[in-house]
Amino acid sequence: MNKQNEVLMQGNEACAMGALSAGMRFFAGYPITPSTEIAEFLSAELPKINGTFIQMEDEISSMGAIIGASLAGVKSMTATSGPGFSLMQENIGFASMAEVPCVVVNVMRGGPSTGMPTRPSQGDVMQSRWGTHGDHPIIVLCPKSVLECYTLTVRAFNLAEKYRTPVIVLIDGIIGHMWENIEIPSTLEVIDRPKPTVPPEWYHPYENLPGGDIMPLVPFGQGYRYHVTGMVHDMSGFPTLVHEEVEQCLKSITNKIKNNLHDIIEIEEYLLNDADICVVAYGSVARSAREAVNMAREEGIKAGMLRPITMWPFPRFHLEDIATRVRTFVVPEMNLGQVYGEVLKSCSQKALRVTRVDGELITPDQILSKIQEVSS
Amino acid sequence: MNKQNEVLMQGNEACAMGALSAGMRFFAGYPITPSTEIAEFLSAELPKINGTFIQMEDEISSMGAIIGASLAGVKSMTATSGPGFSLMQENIGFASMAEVPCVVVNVMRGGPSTGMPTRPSQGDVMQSRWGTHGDHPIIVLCPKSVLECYTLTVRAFNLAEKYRTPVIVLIDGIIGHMWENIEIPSTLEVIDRPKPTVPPEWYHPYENLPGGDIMPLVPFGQGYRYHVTGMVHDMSGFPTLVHEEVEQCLKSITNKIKNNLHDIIEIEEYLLNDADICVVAYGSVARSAREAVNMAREEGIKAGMLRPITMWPFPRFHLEDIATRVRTFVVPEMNLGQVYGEVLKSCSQKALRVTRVDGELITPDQILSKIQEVSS
Amino acid sequence: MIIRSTGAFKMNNDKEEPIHIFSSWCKQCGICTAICPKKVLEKGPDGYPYAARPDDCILCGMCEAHCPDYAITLKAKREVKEEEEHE
Amino acid sequence: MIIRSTGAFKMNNDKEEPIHIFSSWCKQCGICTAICPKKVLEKGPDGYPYAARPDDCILCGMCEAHCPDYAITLKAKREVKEEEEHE
Amino acid sequence: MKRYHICLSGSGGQGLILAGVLLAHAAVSDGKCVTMTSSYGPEARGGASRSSLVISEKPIDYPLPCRLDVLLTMNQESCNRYASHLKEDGILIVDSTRVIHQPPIRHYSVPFTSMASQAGAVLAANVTALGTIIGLTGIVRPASLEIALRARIKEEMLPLNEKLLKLGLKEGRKLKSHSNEYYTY
Amino acid sequence: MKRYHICLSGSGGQGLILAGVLLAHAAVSDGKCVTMTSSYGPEARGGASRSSLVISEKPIDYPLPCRLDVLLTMNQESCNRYASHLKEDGILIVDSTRVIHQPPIRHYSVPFTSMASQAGAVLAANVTALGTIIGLTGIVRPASLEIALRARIKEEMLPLNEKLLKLGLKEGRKLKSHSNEYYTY
Amino acid sequence: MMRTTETIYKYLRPDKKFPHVWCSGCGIGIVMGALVRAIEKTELSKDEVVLVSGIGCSGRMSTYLDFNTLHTTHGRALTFATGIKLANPELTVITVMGDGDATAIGGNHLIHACRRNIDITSIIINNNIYGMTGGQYSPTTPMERKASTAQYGTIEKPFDICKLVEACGATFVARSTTFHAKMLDAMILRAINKKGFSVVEAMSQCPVQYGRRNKMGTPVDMMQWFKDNSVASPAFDQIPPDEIDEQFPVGVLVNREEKEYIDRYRDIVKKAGGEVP
Amino acid sequence: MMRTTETIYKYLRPDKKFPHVWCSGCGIGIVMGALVRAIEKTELSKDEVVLVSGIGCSGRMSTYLDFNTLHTTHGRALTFATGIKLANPELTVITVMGDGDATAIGGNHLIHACRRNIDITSIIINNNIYGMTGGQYSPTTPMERKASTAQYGTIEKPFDICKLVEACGATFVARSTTFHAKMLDAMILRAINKKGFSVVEAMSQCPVQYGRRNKMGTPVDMMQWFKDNSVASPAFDQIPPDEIDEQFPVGVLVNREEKEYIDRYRDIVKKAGGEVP
Ligand SMILES: Cc1ncc(C[n+]2csc(CCOP(=O)(O)OP(=O)(O)O)c2C)c(N)n1
Ligand SMILES: Cc1ncc(C[n+]2csc(CCOP(=O)(O)OP(=O)(O)O)c2C)c(N)n1
Ligand code: SF4
Ligand code: SF4
Ligand code: SF4
Ligand code: SF4
Ligand code: SF4
Ligand code: SF4
Ligand SMILES: [Mg+2]
Ligand SMILES: [Mg+2]
Repeated sequence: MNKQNEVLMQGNEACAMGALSAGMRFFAGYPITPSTEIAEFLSAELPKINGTFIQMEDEISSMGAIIGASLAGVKSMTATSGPGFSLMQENIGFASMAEVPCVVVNVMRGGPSTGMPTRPSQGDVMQSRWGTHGDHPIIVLCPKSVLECYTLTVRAFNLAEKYRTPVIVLIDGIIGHMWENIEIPSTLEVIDRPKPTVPPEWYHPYENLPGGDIMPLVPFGQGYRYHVTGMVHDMSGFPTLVHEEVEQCLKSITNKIKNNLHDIIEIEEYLLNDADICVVAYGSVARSAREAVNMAREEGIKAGMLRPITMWPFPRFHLEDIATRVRTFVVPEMNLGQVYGEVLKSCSQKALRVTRVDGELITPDQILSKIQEVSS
Repeated sequence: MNKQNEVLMQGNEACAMGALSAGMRFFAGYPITPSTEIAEFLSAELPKINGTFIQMEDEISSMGAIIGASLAGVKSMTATSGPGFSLMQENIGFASMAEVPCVVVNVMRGGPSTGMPTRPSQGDVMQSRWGTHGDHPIIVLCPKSVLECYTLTVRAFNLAEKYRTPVIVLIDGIIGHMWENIEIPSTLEVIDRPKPTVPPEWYHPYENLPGGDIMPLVPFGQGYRYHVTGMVHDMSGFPTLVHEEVEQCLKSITNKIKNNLHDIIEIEEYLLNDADICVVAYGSVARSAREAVNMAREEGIKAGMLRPITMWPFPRFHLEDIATRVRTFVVPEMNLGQVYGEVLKSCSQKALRVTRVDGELITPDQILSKIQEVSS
Repeated sequence: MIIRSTGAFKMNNDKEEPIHIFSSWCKQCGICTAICPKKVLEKGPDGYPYAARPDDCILCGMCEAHCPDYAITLKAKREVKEEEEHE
Repeated sequence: MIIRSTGAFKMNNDKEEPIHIFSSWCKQCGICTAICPKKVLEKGPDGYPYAARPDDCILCGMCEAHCPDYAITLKAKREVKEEEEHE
Repeated sequence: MKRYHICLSGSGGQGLILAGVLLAHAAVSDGKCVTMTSSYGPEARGGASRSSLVISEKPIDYPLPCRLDVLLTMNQESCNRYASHLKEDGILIVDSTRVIHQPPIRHYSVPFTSMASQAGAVLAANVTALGTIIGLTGIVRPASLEIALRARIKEEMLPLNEKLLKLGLKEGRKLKSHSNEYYTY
Repeated sequence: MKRYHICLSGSGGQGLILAGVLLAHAAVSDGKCVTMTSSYGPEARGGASRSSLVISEKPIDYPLPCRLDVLLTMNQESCNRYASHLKEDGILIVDSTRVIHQPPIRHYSVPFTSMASQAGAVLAANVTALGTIIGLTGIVRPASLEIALRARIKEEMLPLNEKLLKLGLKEGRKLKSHSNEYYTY
Repeated sequence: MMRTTETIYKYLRPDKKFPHVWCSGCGIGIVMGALVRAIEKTELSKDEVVLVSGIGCSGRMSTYLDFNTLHTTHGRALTFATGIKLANPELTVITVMGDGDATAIGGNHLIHACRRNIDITSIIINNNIYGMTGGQYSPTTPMERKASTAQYGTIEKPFDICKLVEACGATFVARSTTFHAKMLDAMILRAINKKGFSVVEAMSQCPVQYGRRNKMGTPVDMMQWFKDNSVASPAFDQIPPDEIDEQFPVGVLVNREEKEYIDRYRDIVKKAGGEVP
Repeated sequence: MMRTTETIYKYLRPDKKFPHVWCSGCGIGIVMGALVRAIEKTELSKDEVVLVSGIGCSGRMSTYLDFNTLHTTHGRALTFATGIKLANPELTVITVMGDGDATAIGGNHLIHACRRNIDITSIIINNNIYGMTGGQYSPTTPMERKASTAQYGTIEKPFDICKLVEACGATFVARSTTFHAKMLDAMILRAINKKGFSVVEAMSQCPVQYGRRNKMGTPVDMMQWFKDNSVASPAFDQIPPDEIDEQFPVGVLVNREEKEYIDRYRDIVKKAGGEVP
């Protein structure tokens, strides 16, 4: 096996490098274990390419600043962990509502509260979907390797720009702090903010275009003056309480995600064709799960794995499809069963969970024994 | 019908009065529509009984202050709406983790973000469960009337003290701002903080007592000196990373809720005995739903209603039980289908939703037509 | 420009009125009548201000600068004093 | 009290040493040796400080007050000067 | 008694929420069940304002009025907007001081604002209108409304309000007894 | 090559994370797949510190070492704690400067800290130990570790580190060739 | 000569409904007028101006003016503004915040923006109350005043906004009132022209939620109070402290030279070997 | 005579592991010693004292001392403390915060606690860095210093904590350093005894995350720097401004009389007809 172009990199560093490759030129953040390396790396690198790094007074302001920077036309990002992610929720909701592209990295540590700062977890999966008030769209991606820290961060920026929405990269602490060989992809699709095809007089930043296309967001200062608010707004961006406009506003921000599931949802299927038992796992745990599946196969158990790479929107239709074929789902997670709950929605009675919250990665053995248990 | 002891009251006011009856003597808050009447009312009333009202600089500090007050032995509360609720999430997680009783009222308005401040909604149901990072326990109660604003606030304090946990009272804007006749219950159970049976030397604030009893929380200053932290802690309250202690800490905070579902979960069942169709509704919408059920019955459709009064922990077992009997669930909500998702977990394929997000209450007609649709 | 689109307010009024009150926007707050140093403006019977003593107007611009609703326009023929700079 | 429970440190040492270093807690930071106005303390070969010139000690308490790890105890026979008050 | 659906509408500052509370309070004194909701625009003040009541002998589930039994409109906008919400035999009452363009359906037209301002309390036009509503419909007992006034109106404003309530009541009764004459289109 | 499970353990400040990174870097230069995770206590400094590597020809799923092929323990605590994690034929290497109570199983005992401090760079004990590990096991090519050093060590510290790497390497090779003699219990 | 009202109309959004939402006699409209006149004098094009507001009555201003406008979350205007300015330093970034917005929930961002000395102009409309939510006391409500959450009078010592921002490092600080509308233009203009973080406190009447509750009379009475109690800045310093009752200084209170944040960041870019445009 | 170390031992938690987690030579231990000595002099019982800390190396202090202790979320110590003090004014409430804790994420709570003048004593351990998270710059890191997020040197003007809290209304403000350990006791003691909101800035060395990166030598060197650059407060005011380089005043900087918040609240209770105990 030739790995001549491979380099050793830490997950957090790969995430930061991915962001730079995606064209990110504005980072605002506040230090927090175990995400701090991202900020530290970018504080050194961004000035070299005339990008901006700023350490803000807290996470609320970090989130505000990246939204502002994005409105000014610069791809922007912040990185944090649980406590900071909780503080960012109000402004994440703003970005959702005002349809401002940006990327938020949450390197998950043991929660709740201050929890276990130096220990990894996957405890913020549900929060990444529901952390802010009100119904809102969100895209969440979950890397399982250092390479994916890189590639999914690039994808996060692409989806953010394409769908004008905040995108969360949810890295578990193991992956964020892990060092691994990666080959930086030599070609990568990078989506930049499209330009509007209409002149300023005709531009409505929140207009629904025919065919479900999303109106490009024109940076401030380029002649397209408009209003941006976190209030329910009409297609010009102005607050409204007119019923039709309200419905239109609230539904179109979620529909743009719902109508593009095929483009947004990415999954990994492993040995699922003939499987009786489907392990649903993500992030670092998916690595244990693959190993467990292999071990089970060696024992003659027909196990397979589904890995949501896109965590939200949840690949529910894939699951429903698989549910018609497999006997049982096994859902190992480093939390008390968050994705397990989601799996239940597709197959209320046939899922089992494997949970672990002591800050250690679930082992292949743990998953294997559950597989053995259900297969017998 | 004699209603001589009835008085007219607004939902928010009833909530505040309930809090006073429950013995709440400390309120910290920051104004926000549509919850502000609670603060305004209490700012006038608390001084009269030597209770404390303080308007803090924001919602983060309001939440911090009520946790502090509770640790000092005073029943405490804050009230807010979506944007403020988002900001409180980090400290709500702290209260969960440190097992500090307190009550948080969220009078829901249209979201996400600033949304529609003067319009009601039920958009924060999932957030009330998952808004903070990490797995944590939470109890959430949902009143459907002005009377319940009163009684469920009392119950919220009782559950908070009994289970040493933050309890959320989730009021939809319609109920919070509605005026209705209520008869203030002349007797009401009020649970005060129990005293420890052990002397200070033997006191471990986070010890699991035999039989699942919860160690009483002794107010600061009463001779039981101990440590309180948001970090994962041992039974004395000190941070720990010892595997067994970590598991014990994280599981016991959730188990105390999970093992007491019978006590915590309260539901209203309406005409469910022979029902084919079960409407699941809560808050103001449950009132429309009852009317719709009545209308359906008049048409000969066997409809019934389940109302989660305790929203979280979700009455999943009740639902699973009903699922074995009814043909379909209809879930009307003033959001895009949050409780609907929860219902799916118990009955993946047979639920339908009715949603409305324009800031208006779902009408009985809307629900009825869905009932008619599924019954034909 | 809004002024044209509403149609309610013509810039070139024939009648030589130095002070025009755009009553659709006026909220009858009374600030202009109080602030005019020359007592040019008075509250009319309909509650809206009007120029009771137009000839006294020195075109100081105080009424315009203080109307919270931009409902007053001076149609100056003379120079209006430039705003003083404050330190 | 911790001192008793660890057992590593006896308060009434027979040897008349005015300055006791509790080496289990000492992190060898060197602050005490530097701050002693009388150069009583020195870093020993094991890295821990020791009283090289115990007789010079004026019991000023500077070493105690500045040890970040509470690893120094003065076993005073004489009065220690009361802390000055600072304004 | 049947179930009454009532809407009191106008603009912010006209005291329509207070009027709703007073009416609801009186209904409770009468031993009725009542729900009252209110609505206002994004503007804290100035925009449209409305209180909506359901009064019934029996507990009320759905708390909003549907087809209205009684509609009070105290400005033009609310009249234009809500007149069509009336039941077929619903009663529309307009404040003729504020509603210049009278609606094209049967209605009672009373200059509440002028009446109140003549009595020296323009802000009490709401209570005047309440009086008329009660006089016309008898939804609540006048004595109950007086109890409500005493419970919810500042002491110093009470005499004037009571006076205007009476005035409105008288007007209402008069209208009722001559209803065919007084209806305007 | 088979899959190697390695753990470098000791206390914060001994450079065990850096050692892990260097070893991982070298493995990547050798064309291997590698994962390295680290662990430290709540204390930013001072507490236990550990880096754990898996080195393999094939892509690595589960990224943590299970039974260890190689365990380096640079203080007493880590030696006590992890010695039992070794494979049956796993290699245990202890820093005899720091590990006073030698473990009761076959192991190699080398005074890395003294060696490094004699060479004037006590902080480079980690690199000395790496040298010995490589000398003993050949997990990575020595040249690859030199590449790693050059990529990740500050210029001014490079010569000393290179020197100590060689020293450790020599020691390792010596131990290997005489393994039966040098093993201690 | 500036045609005041005609100038303002040029900057009003053609697609918004007027009159604006503010109550009759509210001072916010006067401040908005002053802001527009100041911007007119800068000769900036509308496209070059970004107006960022928080939430509150004051925050509504961003809806009405024809710039690049952003209505943020409550208290966070300066954080969004910081992102905008850093991402595109060519833009002129102005924030409008209420007293609650700027000094209650947003207090931390205010003091840090001052400290960083980033080239943003902040107009704080101080009406001593939370207007939008119905008259709760704010960190600038004077002692013993009534508010909907202080029915027995406030007991919290108010901030002096200008002193606060001065202590935190703002390089230009000025105060004016709605009575001094033309001075307000001048202050805002100078603030915009100042390179660095500048604050203009615009004292403004809220007759509905503050004045009424505190028996301060009509909007005119409240403006008269501003007139009676304001003292031009240099003269103010001559008043013996024990004679200061409710008086307050107006005019430029601080104007110091200090390297601006973005300029300092450019130095970092140079050090790092990046290219500064 | 106070037996310094023996006194400290009396206050250490019997069930915690020592030595504590702080690095060799870290100043936080010295500050903790000073705090204990000050409390010993107050003659308060351990039960009467509540120690509230934030998150950071400094925040770890609450774990070690045998009081009622509370380790809050990052930056929020004062909010919890406010709740405790108001709910039970009999308790002596002391907060310990790091410079980041108190002035970065917690800046807003600090300025509002000052403004309210609530009877809490705040010890801010200023080591000019975020120690716990590995040496990122804080709002008090001096210009041009290195930090893990400022590898080209910081460009943000630092807060002078004492000036900031003075401007916000703290009624007692003092500064000392780990070099002036005994003065630190005295300052903390006076702060505790002061009725009202009091702040003691304890300048402390972080040799590991700040000193090392900035070539400031050993812990001893860093303390020597404190010695060399500190000037007793009254003397400091005599130094001509242009001669001030890195010097800073130590001692009591502000001590003013003002009615305390809880006393004011008691007035409200009386007005409302409630009974004050
Ligand atoms: C997080 C959050 N908390 C509270 C509110 C409610 N709120 C809206 S405006 C406002 C205060 C307004 O006061 P101020 O900033 O002084 O502006 P004004 O209305 O007086 O101009 C408040 C508390 C909110 N929108 N968001
Ligand atoms: C909300 C949140 N953001 C960030 C962190 C991470 N964090 C922990 S301590 C700290 C800063 C510590 O600096 P300081 O307050 O100066 O204390 P020191 O460690 O220097 O004593 C940070 C940023 C956190 N725990 N919570
Ligand atoms: S311009 Fe001056 S004098 Fe003329 S009406 Fe206006 S305020 Fe009066
Ligand atoms: S100042 Fe303007 S709004 Fe007020 S009365 Fe005069 S014209 Fe009308
Ligand atoms: S008491 Fe004073 S003189 Fe004696 S050893 Fe300690 S510092 Fe030196
Ligand atoms: S000051 Fe304390 S920790 Fe430091 S060397 Fe001296 S005794 Fe040891
Ligand atoms: S409430 Fe006050 S601040 Fe708000 S618009 Fe009305 S007068 Fe102005
Ligand atoms: S990192 Fe700094 S502040 Fe933290 S314990 Fe070490 S020396 Fe002290
Ligand atoms: Mg205000
Ligand atoms: Mg610090």
